[in-house]
Amino acid sequence: MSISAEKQRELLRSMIRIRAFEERVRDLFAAGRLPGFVHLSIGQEGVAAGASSALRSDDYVLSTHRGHGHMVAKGADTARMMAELFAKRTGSCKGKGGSMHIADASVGVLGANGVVAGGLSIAAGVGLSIKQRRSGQVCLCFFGDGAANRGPFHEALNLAVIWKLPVVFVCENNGWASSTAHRYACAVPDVAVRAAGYGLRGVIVNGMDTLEVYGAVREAVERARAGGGPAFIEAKVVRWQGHYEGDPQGYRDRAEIADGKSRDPIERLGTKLAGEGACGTEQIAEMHRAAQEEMDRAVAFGESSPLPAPEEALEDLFAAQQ
Amino acid sequence: MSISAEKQRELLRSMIRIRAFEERVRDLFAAGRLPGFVHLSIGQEGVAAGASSALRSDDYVLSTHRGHGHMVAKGADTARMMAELFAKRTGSCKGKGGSMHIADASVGVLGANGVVAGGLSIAAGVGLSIKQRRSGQVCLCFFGDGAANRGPFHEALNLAVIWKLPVVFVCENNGWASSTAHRYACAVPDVAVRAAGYGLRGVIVNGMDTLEVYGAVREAVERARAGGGPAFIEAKVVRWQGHYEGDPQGYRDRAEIADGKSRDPIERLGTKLAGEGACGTEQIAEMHRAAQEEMDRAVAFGESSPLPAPEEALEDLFAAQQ
Amino acid sequence: MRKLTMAEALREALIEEMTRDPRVFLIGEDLRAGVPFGVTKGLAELFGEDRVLDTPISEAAIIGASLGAAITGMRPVADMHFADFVTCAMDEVVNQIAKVRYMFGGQVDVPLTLRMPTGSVKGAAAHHSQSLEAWFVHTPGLHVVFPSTPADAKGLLKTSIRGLDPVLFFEHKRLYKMSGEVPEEEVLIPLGQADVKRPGSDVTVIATGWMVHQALDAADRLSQDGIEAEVVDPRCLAPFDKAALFASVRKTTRVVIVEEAARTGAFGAQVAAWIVEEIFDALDAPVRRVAARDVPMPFSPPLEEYVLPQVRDIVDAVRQVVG
Amino acid sequence: MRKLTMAEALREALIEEMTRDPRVFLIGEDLRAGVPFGVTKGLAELFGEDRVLDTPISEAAIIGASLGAAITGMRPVADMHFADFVTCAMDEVVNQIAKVRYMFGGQVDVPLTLRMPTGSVKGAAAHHSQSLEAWFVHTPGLHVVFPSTPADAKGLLKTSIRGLDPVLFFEHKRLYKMSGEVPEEEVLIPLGQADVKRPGSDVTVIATGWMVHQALDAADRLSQDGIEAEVVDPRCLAPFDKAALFASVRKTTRVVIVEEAARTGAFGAQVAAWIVEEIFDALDAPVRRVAARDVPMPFSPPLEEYVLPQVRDIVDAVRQVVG
Ligand SMILES: Cc1ncc(C[n+]2csc(CCOP(=O)(O)OP(=O)(O)O)c2C)c(N)n1
Ligand SMILES: Cc1ncc(C[n+]2csc(CCOP(=O)(O)OP(=O)(O)O)c2C)c(N)n1
Ligand SMILES: [Mg+2]
Ligand SMILES: [Mg+2]
Repeated sequence: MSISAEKQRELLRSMIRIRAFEERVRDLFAAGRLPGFVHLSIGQEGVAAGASSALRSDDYVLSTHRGHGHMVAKGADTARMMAELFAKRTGSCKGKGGSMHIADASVGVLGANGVVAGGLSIAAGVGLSIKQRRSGQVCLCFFGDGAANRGPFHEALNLAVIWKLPVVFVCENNGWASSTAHRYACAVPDVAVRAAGYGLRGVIVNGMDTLEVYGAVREAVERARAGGGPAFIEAKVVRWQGHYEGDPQGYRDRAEIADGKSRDPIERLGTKLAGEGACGTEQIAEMHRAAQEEMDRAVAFGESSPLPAPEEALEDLFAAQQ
Repeated sequence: MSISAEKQRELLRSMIRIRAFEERVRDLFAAGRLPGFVHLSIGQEGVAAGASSALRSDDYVLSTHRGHGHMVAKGADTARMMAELFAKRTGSCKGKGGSMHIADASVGVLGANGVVAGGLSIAAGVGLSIKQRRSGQVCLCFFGDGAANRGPFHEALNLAVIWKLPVVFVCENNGWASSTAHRYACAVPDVAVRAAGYGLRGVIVNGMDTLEVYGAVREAVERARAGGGPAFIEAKVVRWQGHYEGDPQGYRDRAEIADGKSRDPIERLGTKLAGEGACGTEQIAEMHRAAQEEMDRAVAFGESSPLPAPEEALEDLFAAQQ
Repeated sequence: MRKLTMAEALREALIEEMTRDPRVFLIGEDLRAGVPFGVTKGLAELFGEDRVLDTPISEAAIIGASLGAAITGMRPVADMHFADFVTCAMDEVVNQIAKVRYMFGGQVDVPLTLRMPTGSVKGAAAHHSQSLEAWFVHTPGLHVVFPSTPADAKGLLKTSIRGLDPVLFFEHKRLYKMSGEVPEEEVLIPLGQADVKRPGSDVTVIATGWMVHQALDAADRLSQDGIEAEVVDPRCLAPFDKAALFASVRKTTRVVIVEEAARTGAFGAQVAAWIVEEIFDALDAPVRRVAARDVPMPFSPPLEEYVLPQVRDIVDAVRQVVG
Repeated sequence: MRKLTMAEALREALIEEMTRDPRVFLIGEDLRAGVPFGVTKGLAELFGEDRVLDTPISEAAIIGASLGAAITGMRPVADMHFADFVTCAMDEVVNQIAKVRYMFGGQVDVPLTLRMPTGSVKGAAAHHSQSLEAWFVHTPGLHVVFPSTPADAKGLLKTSIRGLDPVLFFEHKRLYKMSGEVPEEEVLIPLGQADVKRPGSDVTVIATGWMVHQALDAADRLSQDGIEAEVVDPRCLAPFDKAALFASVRKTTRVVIVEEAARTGAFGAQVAAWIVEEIFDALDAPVRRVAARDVPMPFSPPLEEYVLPQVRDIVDAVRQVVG
């Protein structure tokens, strides 16, 4: 599959923006300036960027507790995202959701989820709705290796297949579910092995290789959009950070982290593009600069926005006010 | 695998007893003499008999809503079973359970289950306990094709495999979950395909061939007992009756039912044994007679036993009386 | 007026709403065959299998999928088969359906109706007899509806389907075959309006579902002794019509609360709490509650009868408060 | 007396019971690392990984497996990670664990303890903050324990583990780091015994979990104005010590019920109902309830604070009933 230079630059830019966003969050959280807790996707940007770039703007995404990258990649406004993490009324969810429930329906992101594997059946239903409405959209559903051991994974995949729903399931296998290793918790080494149990091909890609992710997801999205039904892609990635910010990671081998950090999807694509002359180092530096400026604005917006008024807690429960 | 003539006769006798029990229940229910509702296993006796005959008496069984056969095959007292269906205080569960919750812990049957797939995770826990207690027992877990589409199926299998538990999972695939066809509801034609998703071999047997069932389960039980971990067996069977007694089965092709009835596991084994001279027709007739007499006694016991006193409803909730 | 059974009334509501709005579809187990209560039988023939979706036994996925469809432009009417199995989709109902609108700051509507065949039915035992409505009344973000007559069932189901918020719609299994008058013309009953099923002056009996009929029986018996019970059917547990209840209690000054659920922690406890918190001074006697005994539903008929609230229990409770 | 945090006290209870009885084992997610509350950290080193089982994210299977182990001779102590995720194992808890003994006519015991880290913790939002105890009080067949101090936590956890019946053991997340006196010697606290955490004569404040501490704070403030509140901590919601509550209410004639759960249908409603049903005449004022507002837990701190019951809310409620 050929990927245009422009598309490749878009992928790089997308990852750089995610990284910039996540690093800001990391630092703000460490400084005690964000309430709650956060799960960051640093190191996994290739999956969010690669997969989302294969979508149309009216396509849908179901995300996870580690969802900032998915939001940024799908086009969510980073200022409103940051305001959400600052718990402000200008946030994507008016300060009601926070990191674990961040959502932006205007760009098709139907939510992070505080429940592991909570998104898979919702994605199947979005696929069903797409089919019923004949809208030609596609739904992309992210989930982790840990989620693949929950029952709803099983039920949702089966449903998507028997109804031939336009859903692309993307497993971000970072080898860990919190402190529990995938190799311990899962009966099979590759989550993709399970795809056959639903009559699907289990495609495995290197999630640190953004182009590979993009290629596989694009193919799956095209097939789904054409009525070919769901697809299953497992992207092998490395979680650079702790499970949550502040996680001491006593359970994890330092060498594994170091190895992961040596395989940076951003560096990889950047080096390739620079090498091919598709994107000069100056252009890459400019992407970084732009991302930093965007995040400066996002943080400024988040910081300066007002907190919600207490009584706003009673709003948004029902469409029809009681 | 060689199966002794005596074992084969035991299998035949077991099936004949199940059939006799179930036909009594069918007739009593049709006559309005049993409360509640019942799901019968007529036609599927080969699986109950074949699988349970591979067990030791101290092994465990987890059953389903279609559980009478599993109980009889594992050695439960048919008089107390019948009394339970008559809702009497002498019943296996003192009249509190009925058909869907029938259990006999004294022979290791840890319960039918009103929740489809309710038994699989319990079976995993029984396997865990066996392993922890180093008791050398094995747990056999029956479930239907419909159950294989529920999440707990997935979670329980994964758990059993990663902990190498001595659990033999036996799927009775009768092609139907109530009015819903397996070929419609399940993304793969054979449930056994899913075994690979847990690193297991998916063994398929003809459930109308009792010896095939017995052979496969015996092998699995021996391996499990020796510490080899769980096994997955799918037995293809035919449901002769409606889903529940009284089910008009408008959804089902008459030819399918007729075809099923033409493949009778009891007749099959009986004919084979008679042909080989391992069991004379007179001996078979005697088995039927004995089974009928046993069921006469069971019905008489059930009928003549007293109903529970109303206040007994308050007993058995807790071990320690409140 | 013509009479329909509750099953027929519900079916009519589904037909009318599916005819009216192509976004409405049905999803659940054995819907095409109409197993086990017959409500949806034949609807696939009328509307096509695309709008009457039979599903695998995958409660979590069915309910989760209904949510996905609801937030992207469809109007699913899901069927729990038996309310007991909501336990298999509890995360989807409680953590997802009830909360997405709020968590997302109002970005999505959730026009989803979940039909819940509920309550005891002779000999169905512990896994097919439960009355679990209290859990959902205690779950912010859900509406909980529980009609007792065919007309109420029809009017409330139509309103539920047209609304933009998730509704758990409890249908009592013993009432599917009960018949009652149902207007030919379209009636939409707003959520949150109680109905006085029998006026009376001496005591307020508030009852839900099948128990409304038990309460009416009890009222007839009491009437022979000159005690006139007012039977209030809230019809919706959430939103709940406090005004109607309070008006009745202010008039009668005595209350008996009747429900089929296991007594401790049931919805009736909340009703008692509302009364004692908000109109304590209106009460001339202790509140009495009639509910099921605190055990799983036993199979054997004499046990089941002992566990379930009986008409005589209601009569006794009323005598205690008016005595 | 020495002081321990509640996390340390719970850990000590686990160590003592695991030492005493080889059938006791722990099962749940991230137990070996002790994520997220640290209670089980290091126990795998002490007792071996066979007795501290880390699991996949498979709540239904974990809880179902605990039941299988419990009915065949083991004594599992399962960990729900966050009480919110009991929704993912609701069928196993409600339809299986709570009911097997009864359905089977007493053939099996179910010595199973399910630890439920519960309640709000700053900014954890809708999926990690719930107080769901009322559901289980409404589920016959379960014991529901909810300690508020390290000593109670230790003594009650030990009793729960030794018992033959299933216990849902709620541990408030905000209390893990709170310290309190814990006797060196072994203390087993029976289930179903309330504890008066502060004696008083003017009003009974019954509170659970973290709210016990909020109630004690409120009592201190009220005391400055000469109002002496008796703070009753039931410690067990099921079985519930009605005698202790009623004794206090008979003395004070006024009640405020405080809990963290969403108000409608919460456990406190049942407490109010018991009072108005059973000792109505002892009351000199309406019952007041203090609870969370009926919304999912919002993320933003000012919203969260507004939703949760505050000390000032308790003070206000007391003033209303004594006023
Ligand atoms: C149902 C449920 N169980 C447990 C948790 C606690 N938890 C949050 S994230 C997580 C690990 C998830 O692992 P994975 O799916 O691999 O995603 P990753 O964190 O690696 O991105 C766990 C156990 C949860 N949120 N939901
Ligand atoms: C969780 C759950 N969902 C639905 C039902 C209703 N129900 C009872 S049996 C059954 C079909 C089960 O099919 P299968 O597992 O194939 O077993 P079979 O009846 O064929 O023996 C259904 C849907 C139930 N009891 N439990
Ligand atoms: Mg992971
Ligand atoms: Mg079947």
